[in-house]
Amino acid sequence: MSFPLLTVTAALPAVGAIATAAVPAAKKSAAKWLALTVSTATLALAVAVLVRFDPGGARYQLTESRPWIKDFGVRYEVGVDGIAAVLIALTALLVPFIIGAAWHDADEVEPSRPNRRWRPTQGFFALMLAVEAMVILSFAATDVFLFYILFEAMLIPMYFLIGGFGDRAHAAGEEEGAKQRSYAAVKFLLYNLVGGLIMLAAVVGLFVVTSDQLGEGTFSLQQITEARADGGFQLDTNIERLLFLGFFFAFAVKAPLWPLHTWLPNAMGESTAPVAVLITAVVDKVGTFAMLRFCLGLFPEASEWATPVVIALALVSILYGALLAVGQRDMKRLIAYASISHFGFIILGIFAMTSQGQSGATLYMVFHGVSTAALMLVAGFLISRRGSRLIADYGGVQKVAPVLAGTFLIGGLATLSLPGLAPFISEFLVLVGTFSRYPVAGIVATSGIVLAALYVLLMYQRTMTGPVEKPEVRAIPDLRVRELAVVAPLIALLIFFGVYPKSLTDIVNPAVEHTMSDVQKKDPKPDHPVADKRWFDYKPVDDHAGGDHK
Amino acid sequence: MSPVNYVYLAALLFTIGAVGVLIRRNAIVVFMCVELMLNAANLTLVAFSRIHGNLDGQIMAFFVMVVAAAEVVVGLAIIVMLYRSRHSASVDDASLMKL
Amino acid sequence: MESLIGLLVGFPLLGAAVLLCGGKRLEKTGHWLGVVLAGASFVLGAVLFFDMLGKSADERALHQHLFSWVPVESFQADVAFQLDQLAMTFVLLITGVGTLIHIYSVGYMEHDERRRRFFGYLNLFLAAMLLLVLADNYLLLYVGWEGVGLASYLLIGFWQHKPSAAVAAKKAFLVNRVGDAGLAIAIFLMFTTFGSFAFAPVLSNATEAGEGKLTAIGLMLLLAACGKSAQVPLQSWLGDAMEGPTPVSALIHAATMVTAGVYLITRSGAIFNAAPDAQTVVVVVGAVTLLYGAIVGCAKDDIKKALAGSTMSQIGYMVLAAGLGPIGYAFAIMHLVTHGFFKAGLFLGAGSVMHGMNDEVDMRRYGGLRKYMPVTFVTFGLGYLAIIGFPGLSGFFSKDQIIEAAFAKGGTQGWILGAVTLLGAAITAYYMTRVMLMTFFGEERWRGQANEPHPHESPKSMTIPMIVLAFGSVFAGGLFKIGESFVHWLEPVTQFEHGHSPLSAPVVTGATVVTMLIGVGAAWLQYGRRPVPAEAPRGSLLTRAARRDLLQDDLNHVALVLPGEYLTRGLVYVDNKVVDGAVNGTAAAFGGLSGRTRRLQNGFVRSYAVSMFGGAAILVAATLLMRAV
Amino acid sequence: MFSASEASSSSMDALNLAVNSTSAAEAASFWVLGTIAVIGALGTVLLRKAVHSALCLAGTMVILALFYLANGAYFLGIVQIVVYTGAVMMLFLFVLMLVGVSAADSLKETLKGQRWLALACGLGLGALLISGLGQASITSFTGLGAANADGNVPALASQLFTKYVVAFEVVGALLTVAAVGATLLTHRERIEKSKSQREQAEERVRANKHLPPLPAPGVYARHNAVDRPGLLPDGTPSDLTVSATLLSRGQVREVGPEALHRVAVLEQRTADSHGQTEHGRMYGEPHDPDRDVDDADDEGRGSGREAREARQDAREEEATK
Repeated sequence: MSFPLLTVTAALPAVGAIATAAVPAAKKSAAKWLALTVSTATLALAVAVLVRFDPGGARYQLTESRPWIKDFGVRYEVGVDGIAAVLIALTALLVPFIIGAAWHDADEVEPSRPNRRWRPTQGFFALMLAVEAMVILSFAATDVFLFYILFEAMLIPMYFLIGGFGDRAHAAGEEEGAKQRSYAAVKFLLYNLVGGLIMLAAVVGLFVVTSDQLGEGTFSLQQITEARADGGFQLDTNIERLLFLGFFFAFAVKAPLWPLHTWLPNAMGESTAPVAVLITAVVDKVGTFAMLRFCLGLFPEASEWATPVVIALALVSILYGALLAVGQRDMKRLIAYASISHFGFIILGIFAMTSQGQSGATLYMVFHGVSTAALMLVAGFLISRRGSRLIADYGGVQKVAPVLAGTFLIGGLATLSLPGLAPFISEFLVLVGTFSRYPVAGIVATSGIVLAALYVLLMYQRTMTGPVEKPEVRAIPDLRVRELAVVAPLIALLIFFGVYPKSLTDIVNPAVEHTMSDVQKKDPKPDHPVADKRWFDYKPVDDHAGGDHK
Repeated sequence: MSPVNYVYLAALLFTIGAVGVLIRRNAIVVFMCVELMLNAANLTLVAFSRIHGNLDGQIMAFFVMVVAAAEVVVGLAIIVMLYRSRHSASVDDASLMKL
Repeated sequence: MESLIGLLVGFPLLGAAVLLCGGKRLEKTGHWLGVVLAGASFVLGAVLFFDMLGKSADERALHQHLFSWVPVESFQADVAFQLDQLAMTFVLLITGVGTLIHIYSVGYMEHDERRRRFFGYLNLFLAAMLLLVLADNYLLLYVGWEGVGLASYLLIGFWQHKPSAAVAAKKAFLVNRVGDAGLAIAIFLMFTTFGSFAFAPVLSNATEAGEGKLTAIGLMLLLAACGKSAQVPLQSWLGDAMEGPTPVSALIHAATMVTAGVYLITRSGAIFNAAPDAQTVVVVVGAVTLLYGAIVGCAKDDIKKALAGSTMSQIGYMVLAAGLGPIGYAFAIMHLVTHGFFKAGLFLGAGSVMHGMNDEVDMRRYGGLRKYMPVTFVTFGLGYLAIIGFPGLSGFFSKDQIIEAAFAKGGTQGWILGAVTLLGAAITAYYMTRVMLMTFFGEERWRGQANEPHPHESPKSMTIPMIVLAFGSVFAGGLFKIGESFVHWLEPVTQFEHGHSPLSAPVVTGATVVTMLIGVGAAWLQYGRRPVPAEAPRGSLLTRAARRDLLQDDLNHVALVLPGEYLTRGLVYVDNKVVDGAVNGTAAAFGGLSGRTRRLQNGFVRSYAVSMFGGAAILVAATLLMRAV
Repeated sequence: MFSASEASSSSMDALNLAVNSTSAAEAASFWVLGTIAVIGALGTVLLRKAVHSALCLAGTMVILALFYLANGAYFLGIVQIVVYTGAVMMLFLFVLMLVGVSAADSLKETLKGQRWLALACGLGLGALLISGLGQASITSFTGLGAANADGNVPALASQLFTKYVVAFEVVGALLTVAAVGATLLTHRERIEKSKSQREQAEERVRANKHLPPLPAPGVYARHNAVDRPGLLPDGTPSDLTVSATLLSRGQVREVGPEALHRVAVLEQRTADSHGQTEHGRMYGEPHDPDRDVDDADDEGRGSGREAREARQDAREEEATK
């Protein structure tokens, strides 16, 4: 076995987490820098993964496989296909920025005197690194059981991040805020736990069926898919559907899909902006990713069976999320509902079962991560300045803090997927993919882009434009260097991928082909296909070969 | 008469002890009632050892005594502590173990 | 030569990037950079143009393939440019007028501390617009399409401290977005129909597809066009868009952006030709908007809004012409170009007037300005003559052709359309005369009012562009008319066939002139002879409705905004109470249950003991029963 | 002498192991002593004063010891007397002394329905046990004659040190641990060195409370036993005059009404001699004169509790200083 790159990539932040947690109380900034360096090193490793990954090569690469729990056929199996590779890259990419943005978030909870037991800063960044480690490994896991464990384990650090380091800028005062915070944290935990438990049942069920179909039970994704391919593994329809539902429910909670979404606005609203980004841009992606890899990969027939319902729910999510975003008074909740709408798009793309839809969905995961990060982090900077999340408390910020307003606007435009910025590509692909199989759904979803424009521009208008009336707003300083350093690269990425998404599609497409072959689907053919000829193959018909007389 | 009567007697004493444990509030009295129950148990053991004609029963009883003694020692010590801290030997006063 | 096409877009894009990211150090010189880059792009356009003239009609089209943009299976989008005669026409118009307006803005925005950003936005707009007309496939066109929308959003809302400006900007973007959705769906349809959405394959194979599909595509394209070109029913944003600085109104809302819809329809001519139903709809939309804009224009006292109304109506002409098919495309574009000149001139003139009247826009506070700002008067007057179609000026030629083509549509349709266009011409003459009279003639109503303005001529940087545009609006039409040169020039792209109108050309021309004179006369009777009241009279019902843009906003408010608000509020409630309530309800239920059971845990050792003994008793009973059984 | 008869009978029945009934003497003793045992048990449960219960329990245990002897468990019988009646019960009594001999809990039940539940459970259990025994139907029994052939103690020992040796050792260890544990529990660690008399005096001065030594008990009361509180001029008994321990145990006696009356009269006289009558009303009748002596203890405990709280407050004050 060659150098275990994936394991190292996942292990580095884990080790870093422990190290950060061990930093003595007096050395707060040391902990911060340590966390930052570790996450940056992880990014380097993730890039190495992307480089080592050969799009033309085998489906899963950089694979490692060791027996883990022999009695249950559980193996430590990791490997990446194109989708996983880019998502790992996304995770590793975002975390350094998140840490950079969260530089001072833990200071508020710092005790007055350094205290050996209670070291919030160390804990905060350690938890973030822990989340990163788990997410990366769960993207890489090709063993269902291993994935399940990580899927559940990442709830623990998230719980503490939400409940312990929430947003202090609460309208209803400190202890009301604390109440809201713990409510949000518990809600997050319970929702995801319920999903997880149902999934656990399905995992056990999977073991049972594999063990009586394949002789000895296994959780290995590759093994199962191969067995399915050569017909050694057929599931009874109903059992397959039950198992599918078990898995899908958990992922739909995590994603989140309407009507299982209500935990997200609380969680994102009450946690600090960087943590909110961690939730929506990194952790939730595990849900959609898992739909793509496990639901479709393990239970293709059931997935097809469920498609109409899922697509309907996805459409509801899109419009519902957008409409609620329009109705929000609280910036972070607004962004949360926008995310719900976007997750609707992702799920729509996944279950449209066209290659455009699925690569679109994959790109959507990445680009939504980056764009939401940009928007949410800037919003966070704004909130931390004014100490309020209510849109009504702002107005005319653009006048006093033009750079902040500009970055905010770009983030917003990315969120409404303006052409030229990355999210446009993914959204358009998803819509095309959906339309080519389900035209009506495609059209309904398209109406979502108008609503997106509505809520983004409403927020921008109410916060940034107009006369500066409130003195607190007049006192708002513009972006600081650290903050600009966090946001600028994200914006640069948005523009770059908007112009040259090919760099990602080349990696993603082969993986999508594999998924398509898993579900035995082909893209619908156009009615009057034209060979993709270039312009100069055509000569405009001109019956009057009139020269001109100028 | 048959030695089983001893067992009947033991049952009776045991019951009385039990009721005592339930209705008395003074920790020490409760303790005494526990002792009563233990003794009743001992009596059965002894009686059975006679009925079956081997000494294991007596040995059991012996062990019970020893253990009871130990228990009394520790228990009383606890009561004393309790009394020191809350100046009352009533078991109802120590009712903090609740939600 | 191909390799240069990219630079057309590249120059202004570079300018935008530099100016927007440049920061303070560009405050002093930034605007000149903007002007230079716009100019560079114009020069390059001219070079390419002359190079193109040197070739024969069917080698003229150039094509540049930059890189493959979004390749996913059969979905192949490229970043590739196509410069044919149609695109070339637009390039010259955009860069030419654009550059002039850049120069004009240097003076106009002199005292604005955010001038650098303004020029950045202008350059961004040019880049997007050029991308729109140069793209060789609909997806790339879509990028330019929304890019233009973004630029206009930024420019309309440039004075963001004014809430009205911010609202207007948002409104413009949203309405446009509706149109964009239409364009997106059109692209989906093309992809599912042809498996491609590049111009060449789609357009040259359009006839293969069924008429139903083509009609659908056509209607979606029309929706997009309505959004961008402010055609009924998506016209509501144009009036408010006048919140932006006047150069913006001139550049975006007169010369270039609003014509994008016409470009789209003309470019997609092959599809419309094969879908007559769609064409009919286009014509109807054009006709309706033509009258609509004209009527609105008659009632407005705000000079810019009056011009906005006229823009709407002129574009109505173009759309109508484009809807006529091969007999109209060329004339639509021709009118577009001439309109670009004189409408830009009119707007710049209006701007210059406002500049001199410290930003007063109400024409009832103007009057008799001709002797204070002669240059403005002359240029504006030439633009005026051009737009009303005074014989010999460019407007005359282009509009006359359209009216003729309208009759040539044939059948009752033809008669109706002809009548409408003539009526439109009359009304145009009426309201433009009204503007002219109220602004430059009559007594000086601005005297004796609070902070009385001191009318004065604008600086050179503003007058020169006006003069240039005035030349354009005088001679362009004639130039194009000579030997149908313009038509032939466009023919390879848009095709052309002579319409056979039931009335001979001279008759139509005569009718046009007469109606025009009637309009002028009516206006003179109302505003020329009698003094203009400084306060607007209550006016007839129609007038009042027209002042409120024929109640379009009220309609939208009732039909869309209110229901939307209630819907969102309702949904927020539902989300909190129902969706979330269900979950919290279960939680509460469990809480209550445990609350009850917890009472058992009362902390009294003795009651625990009771339960213990009870349990023991039960166990004994159970064993006994077991033995009994 | 029961034991002797038992021994003889067992030796006599050595050959045929199954015997149906015991000697009449034993039966008689059973019925007599058994009744007493039950009465003792009932006394343990029902008597209000802990001391009385303790004594009743002791009695029951002695009788049980006799029954052991009767059942041929000579060693156990002796152990029962020595360990239980001797050691354990004495321990109980010691603790009772520590906690307050005369402290008795009123039998009025505080927990709702506890008593009835208790009775139900207890009787139910008893009934079940007895009925279970009734089912058992043991007619014949093997005496211990064979087992006790060469004496009960050696027999026990031989088993204890062979078969049960491990348990035996463990139990030994248990006892040791228990002893150590008890000492640990009851041993109170002194955190700070005990104050010298001087320090206490200075503290009092600093606190400016009770600069003079505390008043003696029984002043003005009928007689001056330590557990009688002295009376304040207005006739209210003062807790300061009796020792804190008594207070905490609630063993402070009440002062009879006539004593109070006499105080009132006395004061009246002095007042008259000074010609100041307006003091009159403050020597009013003693509060609630209709107090019967029975619940004096309860009352006493009550006042004791108040005093306790007072002392608590004082301690807290010190702590705050």
